Amino acid sequence: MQFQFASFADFLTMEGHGIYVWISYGVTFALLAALAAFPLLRRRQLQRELQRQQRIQQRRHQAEKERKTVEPA
Amino acid sequence: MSSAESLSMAGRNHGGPSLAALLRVELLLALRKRADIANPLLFFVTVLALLPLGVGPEPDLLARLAPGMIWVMALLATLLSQESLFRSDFEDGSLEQQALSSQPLYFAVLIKAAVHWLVTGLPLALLSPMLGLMLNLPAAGYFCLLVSLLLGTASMSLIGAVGAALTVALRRPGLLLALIVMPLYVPVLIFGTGAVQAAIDGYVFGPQLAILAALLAAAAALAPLAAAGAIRISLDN
Amino acid sequence: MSSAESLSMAGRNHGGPSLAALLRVELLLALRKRADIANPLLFFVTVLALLPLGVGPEPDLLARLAPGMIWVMALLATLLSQESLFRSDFEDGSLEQQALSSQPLYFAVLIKAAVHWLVTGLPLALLSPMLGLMLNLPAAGYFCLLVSLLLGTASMSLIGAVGAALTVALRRPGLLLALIVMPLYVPVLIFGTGAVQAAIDGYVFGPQLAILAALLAAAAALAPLAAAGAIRISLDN
Amino acid sequence: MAWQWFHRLGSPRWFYQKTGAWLPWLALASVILLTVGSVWGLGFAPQDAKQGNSYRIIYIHVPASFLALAGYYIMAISGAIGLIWKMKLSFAVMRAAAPIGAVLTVIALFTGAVWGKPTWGTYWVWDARITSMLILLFLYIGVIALARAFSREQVADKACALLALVGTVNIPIIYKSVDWWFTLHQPATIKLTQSSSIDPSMFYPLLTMIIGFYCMYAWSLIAHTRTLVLQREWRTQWVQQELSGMETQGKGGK
Amino acid sequence: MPANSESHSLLQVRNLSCQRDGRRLFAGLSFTLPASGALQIEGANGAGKTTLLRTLIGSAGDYDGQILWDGRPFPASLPQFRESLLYIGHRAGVRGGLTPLENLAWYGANRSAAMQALEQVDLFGFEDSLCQNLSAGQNRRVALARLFLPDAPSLWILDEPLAALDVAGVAALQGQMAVHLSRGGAMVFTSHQPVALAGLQGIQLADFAVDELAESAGGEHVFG
Amino acid sequence: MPANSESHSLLQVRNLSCQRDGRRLFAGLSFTLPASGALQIEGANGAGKTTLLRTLIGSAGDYDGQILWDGRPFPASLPQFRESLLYIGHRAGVRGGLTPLENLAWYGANRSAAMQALEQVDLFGFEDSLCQNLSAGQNRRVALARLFLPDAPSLWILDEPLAALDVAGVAALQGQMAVHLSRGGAMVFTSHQPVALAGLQGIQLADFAVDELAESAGGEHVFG
Ligand code: HEM
Ligand SMILES: Nc1ncnc2c1ncn2[C@@H]1O[C@H](COP(=O)(O)OP(=O)(O)OP(=O)(O)O)[C@@H](O)[C@H]1O
Ligand SMILES: Nc1ncnc2c1ncn2[C@@H]1O[C@H](COP(=O)(O)OP(=O)(O)OP(=O)(O)O)[C@@H](O)[C@H]1O
Ligand SMILES: [Mg+2]
Ligand SMILES: [Mg+2]
Repeated sequence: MQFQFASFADFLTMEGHGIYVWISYGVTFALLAALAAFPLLRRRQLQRELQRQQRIQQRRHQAEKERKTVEPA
Repeated sequence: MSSAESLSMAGRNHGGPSLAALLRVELLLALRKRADIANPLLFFVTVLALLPLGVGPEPDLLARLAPGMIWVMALLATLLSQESLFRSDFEDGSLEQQALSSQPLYFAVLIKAAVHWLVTGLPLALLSPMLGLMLNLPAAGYFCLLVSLLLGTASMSLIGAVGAALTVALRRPGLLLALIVMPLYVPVLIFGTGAVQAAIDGYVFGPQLAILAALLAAAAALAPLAAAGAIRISLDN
Repeated sequence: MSSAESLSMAGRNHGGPSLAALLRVELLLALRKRADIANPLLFFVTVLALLPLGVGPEPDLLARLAPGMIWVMALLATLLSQESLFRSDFEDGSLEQQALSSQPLYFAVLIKAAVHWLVTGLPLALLSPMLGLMLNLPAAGYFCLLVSLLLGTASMSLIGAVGAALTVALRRPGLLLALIVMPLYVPVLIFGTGAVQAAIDGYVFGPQLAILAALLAAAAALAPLAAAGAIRISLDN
Repeated sequence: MAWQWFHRLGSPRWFYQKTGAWLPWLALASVILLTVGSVWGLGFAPQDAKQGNSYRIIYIHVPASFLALAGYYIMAISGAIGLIWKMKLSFAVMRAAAPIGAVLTVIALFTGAVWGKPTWGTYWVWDARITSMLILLFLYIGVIALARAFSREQVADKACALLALVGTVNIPIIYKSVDWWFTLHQPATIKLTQSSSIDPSMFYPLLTMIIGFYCMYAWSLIAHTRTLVLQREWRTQWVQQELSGMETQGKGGK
Repeated sequence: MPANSESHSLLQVRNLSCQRDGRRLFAGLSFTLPASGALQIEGANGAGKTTLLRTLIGSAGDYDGQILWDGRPFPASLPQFRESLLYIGHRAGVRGGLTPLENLAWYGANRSAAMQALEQVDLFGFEDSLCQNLSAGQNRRVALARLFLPDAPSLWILDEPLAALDVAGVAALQGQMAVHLSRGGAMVFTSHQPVALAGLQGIQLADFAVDELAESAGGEHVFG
Repeated sequence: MPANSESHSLLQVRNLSCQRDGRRLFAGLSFTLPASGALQIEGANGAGKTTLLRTLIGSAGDYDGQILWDGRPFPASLPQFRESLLYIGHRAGVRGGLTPLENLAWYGANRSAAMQALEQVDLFGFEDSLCQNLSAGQNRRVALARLFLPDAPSLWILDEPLAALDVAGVAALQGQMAVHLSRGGAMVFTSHQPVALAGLQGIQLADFAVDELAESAGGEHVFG
């Protein structure tokens, strides 16, 4: 097993086919990276959503309590 | 009044409609909404009439395109007319009543798809030779075009019912139904155009028509099942 | 929350929405229903992929069809996505509220059509070169295809709004909208494909594009007027 | 006893806590395998006699194509399990499999198209296999679009599972018909390289990449399922602890 | 405050008759609505209440007779009329894709006013849920929240505002109606439930019903 | 007539809790409905009445707890249950493209029975108009006419049957409800208006409301 290209420049051009090969690899790994990043980003988003929901719930709870205190009066 | 009379002979299960009543009602509604019948047909004709405007009027080119374009447009007309298959029933609650009745939904779906085919696919197929004429279809293709469309539109009505059932609960299904269903139409389209092309080229087209018939049989057995399941899913909303 | 905040800065006419609020709401709704944006696009791609299955895969044939088919399918995608343009507003009564407000309906329609173009026509046009590639469109046609579609889809969004307004009160408009509107699309289609064909054949295509632009200007001036009238008619039901 | 195990498997919480430990290992394996395979394939595998260096695209094209197909069956089977045994986790797996499969299909299509330019002189031909791959993409997109159209997750789950199942019935038919369609209209002028005749020196890097892609797929599927579990169970105490626990860690880091 | 109700009359209806598909629902209806006046249209199902209200707002054109706003007849006065109109019909004008807060903002309310109005219709805590995920009554409440906004228009036309509301909701709405009247506003509404409101006048549509057979025997309406 | 109501219980609900989008609306609801029993579900807007009814008919699957029909649990007993069920929801199951008579025929009624039922809901003269051309209340009446058919099923589940009805309509419906009970039928319904019915029991959904904050602090719901 040995490196198939004479130079690094050769490796990049691949006798004119470099552009196709590199674009393929580039796009593939970019898409795979996006797949990998998605769960992490989503997790952060979920955290923010949880905080928002907790705020809403607290408000609802508060409103409920106010209603209960107003009613007897 | 006489229609109401005849509807009621089917049975007295007040929990839901009987099968015979179902069929009569579907036909009645379809006939009452005659515009709904005409629309897919007119769409089919209009789009095919637009075609030469788009690709140019050369007769040879049109002749080569004719089977494929007629088939694709028949497919689109069938597909787009199915959006409303269950919609008004869903919105007025009668789909739910049907699901609650003791009749299996399977038959209800089968009847709906059959009536849809009667008022859409059948006229489409019958109209297709005329469009073949307009698009310069070679003489050898007419018979096969007609038969393949008769079989194919029936399969498509059945397959489309699954998509219609899946999207019925959505507020604005838009083109979603088309998206879901179009890939499933591919085999029908391929064997349909294949048969017509074979007929034009002078080959036997019996096998392709047989395959279309087999597809239809399979669709008639399975699609109503899937659609009934989809309706139950959609109703739990 | 911030969206609600920003919506409200526009004015305090409680009888109906202000124009700026209208635009923001339309955009907000469009973005919230992102699926609705993707659907016409996906429909466009899917139908164009079915086409070779119908007419056969020969590259030369497809190349000749490409401009016309891309245009016809863009037309269909625009058209079919417009069925819902006013529908949900009509059903929940907010269209009526808009008609009752002191803002002229003209602008409401203009805004709706503009947002529709932004989320449908614009992406369609931007995607068209890729489909040109798949259908073997000659290299000379790409630029003109893109520009003509940008102009043409905008006109079609405006013209289609009239049809959508006319059919909004119908329970099951089905393909009626398509029937009403398609003939009105014909000039746009003719000049659009004409321009692309001219570009492919190496002729000047500037004049056709200029005509498309003129059609767009006329549509922007007149179509909202007609649509506003149609809405008032539909509401009196 | 067996059923107990089965049901525990269906518990999202059990899944979440169990798989947390697997993720780093899968990630490590896929990074190593993909790096080694890529370097090997790009730089060290011998040049193809007929296609020159453009053939090196094979090392991503073939694994992506395999997984794109396999992914559909994974999606459909987990959907079926969800429908039959009413297993929540199974639906989550199905929903996670859809975008992953779609991305892999896009990769297969894209690399194939780019590969087509130097070998066939065109980016796209309506070849049977390519066309059926495109239809597979549409099937995936249909499932994703349907899922997004529903506002209620439970309904979306069942609807998507049903659609995926219907699609599975159709996939073989679609493949057969597309094959048949191509051969009818014109003889196959373009032949894909026979994989059976591939040289070992080209085959081993390919194998490495295939295994790497499988690891990557497993990692993605698990990770996506985990976020879906969090999203769906966020009302439960353990998820809220999980989420806020992460947050305090994040704050501590700053 | 209206010393002379004739001169301060906001809405005047003279000898109105409405049709549906050529069938006359009622005829000879006349009334005058002064500022601070409240009018309840009563009638059985199908009597034509909804049709009447939609005629009053200028959305149904199939009528005979005269409608005047501020002394000027329809349709010339429609634009001014609509400036001071707030109409809520069977279809409430609530967009399912927006939250209650956004819905009110769409009607031009600013955030704090909208929040207060939502609180008054007991939707506090739901202001950020999409309306399509609310119950039938909650959706109705979102529409009615417009009545609680600070600078609501002066004429309210409401079609069955109490429908789908629970007991507390009915009470809150009646309270707000009283407030509106006390501010000098006016209203016309329909309801099958009794409404407790001081100074409320009623119109029985049944009193203006048309006897179709008698009519077609008499020649009056033959060319209508 | 039911000597021992426990043994004759048609519908039993044990410890039921219903969810919407994962939010629990109520919990711990239990009741028994004997033959000849009538149960009114009460609660504010958004309390979960509609959700409860749709759970009872087996259309909403997102619940915990047990529902038994004739002593056998759901979902095994659903088919038998549905044989004796008559459900009318917010969406009434009236097809706009059919006439009232045809609508009833669709539900299996013969012509004379349907005519009689339509007469009882005061739709005489409208039996051959398309339902889409009827008013809101008239459409509701078409749906309710099913209750007046001679061999109506034994369990009625009605979601706000009184909504949109005028006073006479409400009275007629209450009369028919009493008749149904006297025949040994049972019913569950919701209504925001008071219903006059002998032997009517009520359930306040508010009594079973769930305190969300308290719940997410306690761990009970972890595996739900
Ligand atoms: C958009 C274009 C393309 C698509 C969608 C595509 C799709 C596929 C698929 C689905 C497979 C897996 C087949 C299987 O599992 O049996 C595959 C394998 C393969 N493709 Fe492509 N391909 C494309 C273009 C190309 C091109 C241009 C070449 C090279 C000239 C190529 C060479 C190969 C090879 C060598 C294999 C492995 C063969 C085997 O294992 O059976 N592909 N491709
Ligand atoms: N489609 C939906 N999606 C999500 N949540 C919903 C949906 N419909 C209702 N909800 C929620 O469920 C709760 C109960 O709704 P339900 O319709 O059962 O109330 P209800 O008691 O029938 O009220 P009403 O008296 O207004 O009819 C409401 O708080 C609402 O927010
Ligand atoms: N879309 C329509 N087309 C034709 N006729 C209609 C239409 N809508 C209603 N009608 C008829 O007009 C009459 C009055 O209807 P309208 O809706 O005004 O009644 P309403 O008094 O509001 O009744 P409800 O109390 O039931 O709401 C009805 O008898 C009905 O038959
Ligand atoms: Mg009314
Ligand atoms: Mg309710």
